[in-house]
Amino acid sequence: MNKKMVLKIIPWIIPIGTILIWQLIASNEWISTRLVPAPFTVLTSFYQLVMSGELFYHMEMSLTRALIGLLIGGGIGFILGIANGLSKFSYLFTDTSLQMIRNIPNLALMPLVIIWFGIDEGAKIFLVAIGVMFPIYINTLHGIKNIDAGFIEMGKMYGLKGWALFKEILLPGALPSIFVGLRYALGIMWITLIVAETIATSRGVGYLAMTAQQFMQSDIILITIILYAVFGKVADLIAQWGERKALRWHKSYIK
Amino acid sequence: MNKKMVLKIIPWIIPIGTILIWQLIASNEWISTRLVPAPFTVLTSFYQLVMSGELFYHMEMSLTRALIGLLIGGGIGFILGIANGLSKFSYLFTDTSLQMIRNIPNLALMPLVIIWFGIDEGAKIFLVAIGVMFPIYINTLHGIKNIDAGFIEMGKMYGLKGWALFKEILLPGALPSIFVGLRYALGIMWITLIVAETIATSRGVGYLAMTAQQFMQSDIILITIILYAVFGKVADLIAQWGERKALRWHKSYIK
Amino acid sequence: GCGSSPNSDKTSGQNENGSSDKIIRMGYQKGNTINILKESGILEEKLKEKGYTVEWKEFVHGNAVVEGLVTKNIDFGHAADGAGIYAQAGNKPLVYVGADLPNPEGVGVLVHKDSGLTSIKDLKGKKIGVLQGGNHHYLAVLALEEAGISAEDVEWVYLNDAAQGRTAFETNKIDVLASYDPFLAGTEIDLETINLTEGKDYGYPNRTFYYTNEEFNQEHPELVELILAATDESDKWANENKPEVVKLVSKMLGIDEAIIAKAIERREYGVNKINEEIIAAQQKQADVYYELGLIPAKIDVAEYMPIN
Amino acid sequence: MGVPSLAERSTHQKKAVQILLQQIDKSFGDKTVLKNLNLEIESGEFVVIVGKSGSGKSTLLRLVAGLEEPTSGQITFNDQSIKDSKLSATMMYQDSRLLPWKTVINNVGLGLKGDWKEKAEKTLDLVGLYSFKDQWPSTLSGGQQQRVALARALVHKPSLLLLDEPLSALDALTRMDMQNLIEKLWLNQGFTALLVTHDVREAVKLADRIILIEDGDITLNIKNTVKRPRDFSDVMLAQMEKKILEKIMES
Amino acid sequence: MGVPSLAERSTHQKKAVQILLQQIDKSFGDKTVLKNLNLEIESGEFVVIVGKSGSGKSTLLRLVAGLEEPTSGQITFNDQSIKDSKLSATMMYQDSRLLPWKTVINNVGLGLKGDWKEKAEKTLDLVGLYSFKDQWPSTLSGGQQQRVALARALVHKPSLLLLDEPLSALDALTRMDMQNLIEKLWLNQGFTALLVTHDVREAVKLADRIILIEDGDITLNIKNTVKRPRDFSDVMLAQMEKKILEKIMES
Ligand SMILES: Nc1ncnc2c1ncn2[C@@H]1O[C@H](COP(=O)(O)OP(=O)(O)OP(=O)(O)O)[C@@H](O)[C@H]1O
Ligand SMILES: Nc1ncnc2c1ncn2[C@@H]1O[C@H](COP(=O)(O)OP(=O)(O)OP(=O)(O)O)[C@@H](O)[C@H]1O
Ligand SMILES: [Mg+2]
Ligand SMILES: [Mg+2]
Repeated sequence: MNKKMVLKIIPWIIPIGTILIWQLIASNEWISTRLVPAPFTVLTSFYQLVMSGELFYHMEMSLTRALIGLLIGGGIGFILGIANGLSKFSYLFTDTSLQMIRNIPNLALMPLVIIWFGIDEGAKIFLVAIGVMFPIYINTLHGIKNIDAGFIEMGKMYGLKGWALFKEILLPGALPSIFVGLRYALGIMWITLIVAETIATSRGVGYLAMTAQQFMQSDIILITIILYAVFGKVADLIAQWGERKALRWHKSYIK
Repeated sequence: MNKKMVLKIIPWIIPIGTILIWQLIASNEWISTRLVPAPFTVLTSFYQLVMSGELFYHMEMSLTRALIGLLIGGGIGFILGIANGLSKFSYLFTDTSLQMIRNIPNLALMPLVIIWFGIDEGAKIFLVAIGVMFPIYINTLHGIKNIDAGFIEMGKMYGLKGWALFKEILLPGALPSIFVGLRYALGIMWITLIVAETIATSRGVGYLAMTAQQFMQSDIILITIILYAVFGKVADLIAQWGERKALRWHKSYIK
Repeated sequence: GCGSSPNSDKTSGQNENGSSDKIIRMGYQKGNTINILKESGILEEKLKEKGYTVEWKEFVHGNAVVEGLVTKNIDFGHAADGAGIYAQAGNKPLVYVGADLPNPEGVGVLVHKDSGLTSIKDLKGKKIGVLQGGNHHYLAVLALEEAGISAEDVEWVYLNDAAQGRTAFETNKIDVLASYDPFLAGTEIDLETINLTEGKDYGYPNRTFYYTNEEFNQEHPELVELILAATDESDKWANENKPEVVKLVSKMLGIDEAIIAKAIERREYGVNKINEEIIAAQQKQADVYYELGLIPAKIDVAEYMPIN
Repeated sequence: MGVPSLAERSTHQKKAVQILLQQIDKSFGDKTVLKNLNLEIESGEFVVIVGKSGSGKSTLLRLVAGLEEPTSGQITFNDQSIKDSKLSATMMYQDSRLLPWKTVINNVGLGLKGDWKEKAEKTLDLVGLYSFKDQWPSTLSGGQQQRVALARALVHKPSLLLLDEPLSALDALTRMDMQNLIEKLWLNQGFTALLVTHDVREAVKLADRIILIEDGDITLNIKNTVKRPRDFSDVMLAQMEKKILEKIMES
Repeated sequence: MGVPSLAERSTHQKKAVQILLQQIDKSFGDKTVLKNLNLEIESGEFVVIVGKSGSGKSTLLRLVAGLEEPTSGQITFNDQSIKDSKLSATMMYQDSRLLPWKTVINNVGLGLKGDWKEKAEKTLDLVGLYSFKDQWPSTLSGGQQQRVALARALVHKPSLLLLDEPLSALDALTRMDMQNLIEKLWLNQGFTALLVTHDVREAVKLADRIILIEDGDITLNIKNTVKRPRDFSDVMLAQMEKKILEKIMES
């Protein structure tokens, strides 16, 4: 019981410590609060944002975009990862191109995205999708390629092929690696969204962040930073929970 | 011989096909060449950029920043990954905080970075470092955690501990995963640099890209896109080469 | 109360690197008047006798310049009118020390010639692309207001930069593009457009401003004077040598000379001191920004605009 | 219980398969593993392969399983090529190859359809691991894992069972049990069996025929006609064991 | 060649270690694996542990190796606790645990200092794999891998050698060779040896004492005083084998 408590507390020492030090710095005006507002000021602004419903309004939109982008981009990355892990031809055909696209910054893609997808939701979702696609792709590929060849051979011996082979052996074997990719993709998802939400919108946490930056509202900037951090942690917890469910058999999870 | 040639050609079908289709679109003015210039226009601009030495001037700076950032951020990520892979306490203590920071978009961090690091090289390198840190951290952690416990037990049995255990077993065991992280980090590195190079500078490929975008020099935008793609591919090739060297023993590499 | 001079480590560090080493850090954006000043070499010459050297820092947009000033990473800079308003609304310390001459023709509201839209009155319910809070956004609001259309009766599409606006406009993703030079001139030249605000200024002078950080203004008023004088001098030269300036700016921005020529022809370079008239115009703009919800509170711009 | 003779079984068992290997060569790169190897296995026969480590026993099994292609030569089942004959072969390996993400029962049921669960449970019972059916493989001891793998191979009622040292990780008692079990199942189901083992005693106990592989070729090919069920104390078996061991020692 | 008696060896070998297990209990969660187990192993003795799969043999070895803590009870080496006695013990496992990223020679040299290369080469030669020294482990057959692992365990000249079914993957001939080799090295170097095996024949061939573990406890503990070198044809060994097998069968 006591030990369990301690284990729960330890991860929060750094975040809470940071806030305390920050309050200390602000109270003593070691850095001008005009540049970095005190935690309490931020809290007040946060309260107002929540109460006015504004925060929820922005978050709802961002979450929707994030989720749709994740589904589309993650799906494509997953399928490409599987395909390139299994077919040498597919790998040869697409991997070089994918690795090339992967390195193009979202910002640089913007003009093309507007031409192709316009300035509405399509463009934003496309950016998120392309952002999350790569970590999922790479890790799925890595997972598939690293499955013990003995398992696949054995599976074929027992008549598994096509979908059955995939479902029974390839997918579960690659799953630990795919989850690493997913957790990474969830991070990318939010980062891309802030860029995506600068395109012609007036709703979304990215919009909130960008306008705050443009209008130099440092309290709002900090709120969005914290929001992103919390989003990230929550997404990560969900992914971890899924991981634990899906990888019950894995040595790290057997108790 | 013939088959080898085909294998060399396949990866380039998509990139070259894309360029051909693009030239077709441009020649027929299906999309205004002001928005998307023809490949030939891009080539001409590229030639001028190279000949004037301008391109090299920007690339040199970006490469320097990228490399220093990679060394610092990659180093920290690696050390944290090792520490958190080995010590449960260290993991508990820092992982939550790291996962939180990981999700803060560079763009949102910008005001704080400027306050902390000013507007000179420090700020830019910091952004790159924090960008590359996470893929290396996560994959090192994953690599360390997934080393067969039997190997570690065996190593201890044979008197390996501390540095020796690390060098002989932990590091090589985690290496395949670390390389995945490195390859990913190299991608992130360029993407972060474009953001970093918007801070008070007049040198760097990111600067080139940003000003091109602001002043609608679509040929330069495309050149920078292609530059990023090539950078990415080259970085990836170097990483792959290193991977092949370091993982000669791995089943994927034994011929 | 912006008179107190903070004594943080940061500041003293800056002092060591800055004033005591006798370096002046100038922030500029590509192609604006300080960039011309930089190319002219006038400032360096004037400062040499005083024992100062100049460090030039390029920024991608005006807000970044202001951010550099606020965080005391630069001493002097040049940015648009909106940037000062945001800084003050965000309670960031800053001083307006001078303004450019008015340039009302440098902003406009464009529609495609074949769009059937012929006057501001037609814009009700249309999609208007702007950079949120930019000078052209303000102009569009003023124009709509005069035509009896409220800002809520049109669909604002907030874009990220001029290029995005141009792309969206050219591919008909938006109906109307409010823009500013040289992008306004570029769009006018490249596409078949009508500028619906041509010839009217709606009382908006469209000035850009010279800003310093508080400390620099307090400690070195004579240097501020000197920089403004140098800028004015280079501006005068620019007015007399427009073809040369066109070449120079065109090369700096990588934009066609024809476009730059059009933009430069319709403006006059020169520096004004801050005066009551300038303050009044800026105050009106700040009030409209408050009404539009661009800034969270009413501000008194005079606090940041000392007259001397 | 009357044990049917080989001839009898061959007639009432249509399922079993007859295998013919003709002039098989197999190399990996420069390394020649099998050289001009010829072997005929009768339908329903129990053939045991012995030989030193690295002599190519596993390779031979993998060739028969169709998991590797011979460098040259031909393998036929009931006079058909491997691909044409849709034989149901299963294989057990040195390592258990249990899928760590499936419980024991699901591992056994792999590739089965219909009432797979009952079949899997029944077969698990045969190897004495019914009570472990819902555990993860990684929680079993090495021996237990291998027994699950055996259950998985047997549950398919194969017409050809390939066994690559499947018992080397089992303990003495279970091993004997398993030998008896394999023999019993082979007698009842009448599949053709091809077993690789290092244990010459095991070989003489189970084999209709024992084959010794040395330097990539068959150097010994002895019929074993001792009546089943066989006993280790049988003098003929002891002599046969001695003869094989001597032959191995000799080289 | 004169073989020194146990007593002789005990005197001229100070390196070997005497082990005392007192009232050892070991559980994993709810599962009790070892129950109130007592065992004394003399310095330089060769003790072989047999028992069914899952009976807890590996667990016992891991306890002695200090890789697991007993749930209760005490283990001492030369009357010292495991941690105080800085004994040099090495262990061989069922799986070879060769590091795939090291060549064979580097695997054998793991943890050695100084002239490790010569030592490693010499030991590799003993197991007959000198010519494979620069290959990657994954290119070796299972048996070859296990022989490398044996070389790795022996190169340290341990005072206690723990062997967890190390020979079960070796072929008949190599297995006998290895048994002889282990015996020879044990006689020369005089370490204490604790071997787990499924092969009762192997047990009677090598052991000074054979211990049977059943239901978490020792149910048989027989001295084997047959003179070395021993021959499988020895009647006393055959009788001992039979006795142990019968005891195992009985339960
Ligand atoms: N895929 C492969 N690539 C290269 N060499 C191989 C391959 N498979 C086997 N070999 C080599 O072929 C030889 C025979 O291997 P095989 O596994 O058939 O031996 P084995 O008789 O089964 O040995 P063991 O009794 O140890 O299992 C060995 O020398 C091995 O190194
Ligand atoms: N880490 C562990 N957690 C839970 N149960 C374990 C663990 N290690 C062993 N066991 C259980 O303890 C029992 C004894 O295992 P052990 O590996 O010692 O058996 P063994 O006699 O070596 O068997 P084998 O001959 O098959 O190797 C088994 O039932 C096994 O499931
Ligand atoms: Mg084999
Ligand atoms: Mg065991």
